[in-house]
Amino acid sequence: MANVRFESVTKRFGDVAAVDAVDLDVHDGEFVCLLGPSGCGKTTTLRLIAGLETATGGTIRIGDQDVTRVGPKDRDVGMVFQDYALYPHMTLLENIAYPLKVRGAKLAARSERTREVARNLQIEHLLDRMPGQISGGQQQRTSVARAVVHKPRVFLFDEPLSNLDAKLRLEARAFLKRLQRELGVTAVYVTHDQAEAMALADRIAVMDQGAIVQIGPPLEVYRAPRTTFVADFLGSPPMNLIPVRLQDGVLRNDAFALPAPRHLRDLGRHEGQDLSLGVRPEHLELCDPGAEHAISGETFGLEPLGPETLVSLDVGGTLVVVRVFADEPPRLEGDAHVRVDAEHLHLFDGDGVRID
Amino acid sequence: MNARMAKWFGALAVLSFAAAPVFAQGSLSVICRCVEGGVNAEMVQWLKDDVFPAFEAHKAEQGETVTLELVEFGGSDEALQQQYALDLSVGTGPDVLAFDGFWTPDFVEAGYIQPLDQVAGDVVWAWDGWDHISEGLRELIGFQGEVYGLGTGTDVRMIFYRKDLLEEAGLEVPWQPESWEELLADARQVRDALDIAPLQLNAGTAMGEATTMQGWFMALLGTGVHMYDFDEGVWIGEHPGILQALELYDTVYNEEGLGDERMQLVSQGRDQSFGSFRDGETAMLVEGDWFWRSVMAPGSEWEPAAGRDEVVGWAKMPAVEPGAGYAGHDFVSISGGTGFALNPNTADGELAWELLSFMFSYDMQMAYQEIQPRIRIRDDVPVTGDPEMSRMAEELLAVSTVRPQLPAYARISEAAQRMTERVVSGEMSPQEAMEAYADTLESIVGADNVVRAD
Amino acid sequence: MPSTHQDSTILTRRTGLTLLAPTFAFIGLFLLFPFVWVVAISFTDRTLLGAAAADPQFIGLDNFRQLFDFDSWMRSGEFGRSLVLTVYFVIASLIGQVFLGLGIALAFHRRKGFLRETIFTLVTLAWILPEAAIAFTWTSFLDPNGTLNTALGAVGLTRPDWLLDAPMASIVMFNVWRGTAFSMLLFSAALGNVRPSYLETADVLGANAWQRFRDVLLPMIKAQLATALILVTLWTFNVFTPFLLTQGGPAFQTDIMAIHTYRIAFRYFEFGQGSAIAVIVMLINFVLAGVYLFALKRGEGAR
Amino acid sequence: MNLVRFVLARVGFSAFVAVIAAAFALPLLWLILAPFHDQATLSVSLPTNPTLDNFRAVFDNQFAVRALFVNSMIQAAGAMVLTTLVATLGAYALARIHLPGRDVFVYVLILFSSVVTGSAAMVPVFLLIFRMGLIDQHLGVILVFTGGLLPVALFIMRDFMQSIPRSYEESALVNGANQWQMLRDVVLPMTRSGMMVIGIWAFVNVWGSFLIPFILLRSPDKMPAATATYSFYTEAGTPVITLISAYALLYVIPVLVLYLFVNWKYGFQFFGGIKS
Repeated sequence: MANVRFESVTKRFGDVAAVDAVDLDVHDGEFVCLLGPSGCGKTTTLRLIAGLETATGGTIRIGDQDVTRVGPKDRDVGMVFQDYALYPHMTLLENIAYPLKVRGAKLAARSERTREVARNLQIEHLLDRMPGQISGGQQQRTSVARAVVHKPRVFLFDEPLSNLDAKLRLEARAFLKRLQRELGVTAVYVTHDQAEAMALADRIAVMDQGAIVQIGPPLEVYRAPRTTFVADFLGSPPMNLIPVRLQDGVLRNDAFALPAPRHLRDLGRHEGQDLSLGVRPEHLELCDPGAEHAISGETFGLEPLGPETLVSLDVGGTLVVVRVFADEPPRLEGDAHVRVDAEHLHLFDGDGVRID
Repeated sequence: MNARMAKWFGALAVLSFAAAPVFAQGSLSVICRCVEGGVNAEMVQWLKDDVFPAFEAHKAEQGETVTLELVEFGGSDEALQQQYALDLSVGTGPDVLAFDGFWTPDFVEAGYIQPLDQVAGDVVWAWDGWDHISEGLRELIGFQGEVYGLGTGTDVRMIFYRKDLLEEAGLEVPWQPESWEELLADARQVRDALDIAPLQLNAGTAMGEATTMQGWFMALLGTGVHMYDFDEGVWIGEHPGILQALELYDTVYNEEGLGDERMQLVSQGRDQSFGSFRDGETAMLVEGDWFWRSVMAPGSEWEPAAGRDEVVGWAKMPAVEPGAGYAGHDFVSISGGTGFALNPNTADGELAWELLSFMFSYDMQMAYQEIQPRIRIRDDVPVTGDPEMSRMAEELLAVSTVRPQLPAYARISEAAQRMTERVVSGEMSPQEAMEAYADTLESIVGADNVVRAD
Repeated sequence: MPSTHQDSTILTRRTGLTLLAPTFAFIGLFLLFPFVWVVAISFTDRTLLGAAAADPQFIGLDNFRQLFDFDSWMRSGEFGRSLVLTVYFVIASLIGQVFLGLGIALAFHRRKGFLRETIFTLVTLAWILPEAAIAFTWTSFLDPNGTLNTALGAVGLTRPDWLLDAPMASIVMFNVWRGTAFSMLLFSAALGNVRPSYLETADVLGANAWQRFRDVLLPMIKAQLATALILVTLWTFNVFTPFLLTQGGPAFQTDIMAIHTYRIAFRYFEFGQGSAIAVIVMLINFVLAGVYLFALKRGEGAR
Repeated sequence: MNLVRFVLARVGFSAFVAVIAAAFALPLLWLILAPFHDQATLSVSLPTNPTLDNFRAVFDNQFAVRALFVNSMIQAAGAMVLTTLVATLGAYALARIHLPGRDVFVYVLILFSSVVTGSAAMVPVFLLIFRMGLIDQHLGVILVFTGGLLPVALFIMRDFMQSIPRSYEESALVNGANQWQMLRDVVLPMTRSGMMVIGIWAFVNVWGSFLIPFILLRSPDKMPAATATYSFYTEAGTPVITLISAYALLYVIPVLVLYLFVNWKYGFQFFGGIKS
């Protein structure tokens, strides 16, 4: 086991910086998810750790070793690829044992270790099959088996669940989580699925345009997103972001006026500015028209999801989603009204940066 | 003796062999376009069964060991010529080369081959065989008075005809037309009587030199003209004779349907003309004696079903009219010849000459004659076993002439073939075809070396 | 996204160059050297035989000037005529091969089984069987009493003497027969990569077969179409096999460029002139390949 | 209405298939029948009294037999192995490392090769092989063929290479393989079907070729089958049909066998359909 450390690492493709001066510290035994939309640099970051890309600048360390210029084969990492990359001409046994083989392990030792890992992953009965003869879920496990078989210092996952259907994905997610806890390995996991990241990670690093926008434990990032980008990316449905203007301590908009939350110390500096008001759908509550600080909007749509219903309202041209926890969807027509506690309000400045 | 010892002894043997005095042994290689059981198989038989053992024995009597090797070449003539050129240009190749006479000038000018006496020394002229080779035939493989090799034999050309068909059409057999007029009239008679295109006079580029020799020359010489003016040293580009010869083609193939142009134009046409003659669809075919002795030889693929000797006769090719032929002859023919040349890069020129002259000794030539009777260059070697062949030699060699042995000949020959093709296919009139021919000649040898009818 | 990883570390530059070393060695020795020689020799009167073999002279552009001698170059057997014939031959073969290849690939798109195997095998065999054997069987096929005419006669059509009356059609037919396999395999592979959902979408939208081809399949195989056009053009320009059927005749009606060059280089042994032709043919091919690629790039830009 | 269209489509398809099958099979008829005739002609007919004499006569020609079963085999197999090997390695490198102008590079090579394999380059090729001391050796022939076939082989092979997802190789590297292990264990096995296509293509090209062996070889016991067919010609350069047809049939059999084997084992097909 080892930690992974990025010091101002940059990777350029031509004029484009896919990873731009990133600092990152993955602790020993920690599970870190790199989360972001496609093209944000998360996969490149992962490949930089694997050694599949060479950094244009900065230093990468695994454990005590500076691996910036070290080739992938000498980094002693394990990686699960998005398409699994199981060699179609080898049996599962040969596939899983391959890392041992190239490290010169004897056949008997190889076979024993492979069986052990396969047993652990419940694919032992498939070892004589070819990759084309097994299901997607089994392929995924085989791929994981191959990544762990030689006990690498770091695990890397490149969207390993994206090729599975929804049900399998949940299963595999739970499985991965358990596996990681059991093995206690350092893991870096790339995904664009925020739920996956929330579920698995010890810490989430949200990336945008080659930079890490925010890194922290899942709930911390969820609760206090540093930017509108993070706010928008985490949570499903995402945080509502409504344009407002701060005037005399009041947040104004064509549709409503709310008193600015008092606990934000830096608010004074933003007097008279256009801001974004953020509120998560679960923190909005349907209320009577007359309620204090109620926000009114026209009902736009209802999405009953079983235990909850998503209600969307058109508030002065902005769509606001409300999560209503009730078995029975509310009956709504025409105008509806919602209220929110001040403590659950987030404010972001003109650049989308959180105001604390 | 175990295997290892055998190896040692083998090595020792090789060493002692290599250390032996040079005069006591030698090796020579001969190449020909011949393959055992394939093309020119008779030549292989002759060389391997007669010449090589006899020569080796002959040298053994003198206390010398000579190893002879035959390189059997399986490709086409052009390919062999090209391989020689490549080999000789870098100074290698077999010692004795089967050689076509008309290649000589080009090879000499390129500096690839040298006269016999330069390769082997004056010993060449001490050979008694020269007495039996006529002045004209000595230069079968020669150029500008120098001799580069010896010809295995020569040939003559004539009209072969089907006795049965001619008789059926009411012509008298044996048949011998005395002029073109008569030839055409008789052909018309056969055409009308049997409803076939009776006459084939080779044309076109598809059959290559066969067109020049069996077709173009046979027509052209009948008008009294040659391709080359030997007195002035110029090529004849335009001439009434050329026009007349082209008009003969035009008459035969286009105007009167006396010949089937297909056989002259398509790539396997010569085969078809053989087949057509065999099957009685062609009555008169201008070919060389080779057609008689080899193509239609009894038992071969192209022999008419009723038997060659039963239904095939031959007639001399007439001039336009008696006395109008080349050199004032009544009839015309042309002769070529292949033979063997010495490779100047040989390690032992004298030995190579010894082998060459041995091949052309009376005994060896007689041995060859038994395998394949034909017209040999030695006047003391008769055409045995085939009276018709003897008669051809006797009657036609007298009126026969040879091709110009000049460097540009091969290309000009091709231009002549092309000229006939243009007329036969109807692409050009005889006049246009002749003009185009003269243009080509000029581009090959330069305008100064071509006569045109201003 | 992987496409942006041009400088991937899969292969280090060093390993890459090591892998390429044999390729470079072969290219340098057996392609570049002869090529440069050919270009150089096209400016001389080099022959294999005769005086010019012993002492070739630099003659500048004379070889080229002679080829483009506009007084005589359109005569049968001359360079200009050969060029015209070659253009016919290439265009007709190209249309034949590419269309037939595409047709077969389309007909068997997403079909499997015995029928497909049989057709693909037959077409491929026509491509790979040695030409020395093929030439004879085709001569027989085209014979006035050959299989083709027998078949035509059976359905009541005329029975032409192919090699005499329609030699160009004959060699085009032959070349299409011989070369269709390449286009067929190419398009078949390309079509195999088209996701079924695209076609299904078109079906749902009610497209007919032609629209489906034009709007869905064609855009997806455009790059392969360009490849086929370039390679088939190039190969057809240089194909020599028809020689075995017609030797360029009758009356030079099939004197296409490769046969023409062969005659000059082999029958006449005029290497200077033969090289000049080779250089011109290469320039033509170069321009054609450029045009195709340019058209392809533009087509992509417009998309 | 739909049924009519369906039936028409079926009929159209069947007619198309029948015509294609006939067009591609009929020309081969002579090749199959003629060798068994006692008196072969260019026309096609069932032999009335089938005979194997022609084959017997062909086998009597030692030169031709050796040419076919030894020399052609050595040269074709040699060039096949060498071309496939060099092209596979080269194409892989071209597909995976970034060389400026590599696409144009391959096209230019193909243009070169079309000039060089033509007759005009005969002399330089001869001189080159002569200087290398390889005249009259199988190796010389194999080398020259490899050089000539390489560009197109590279071109086709590159397509196969590009069709392999990079993740296979990347996973090999991450798994600890060095570049050569990756090549041996992952890349080569995965491009096997491509190598087969290139291999067959190279084999048949050499198998059928006349010119190059012809200018580079001298001894009759090294000449390949394409040159040996000329030994079944008469002195005048006309073919002896009976023997030629028998030899031609023998001549195509190895190619046929090779193709059927590879097609059955790996499938004879291109990958993504080579893009420019």
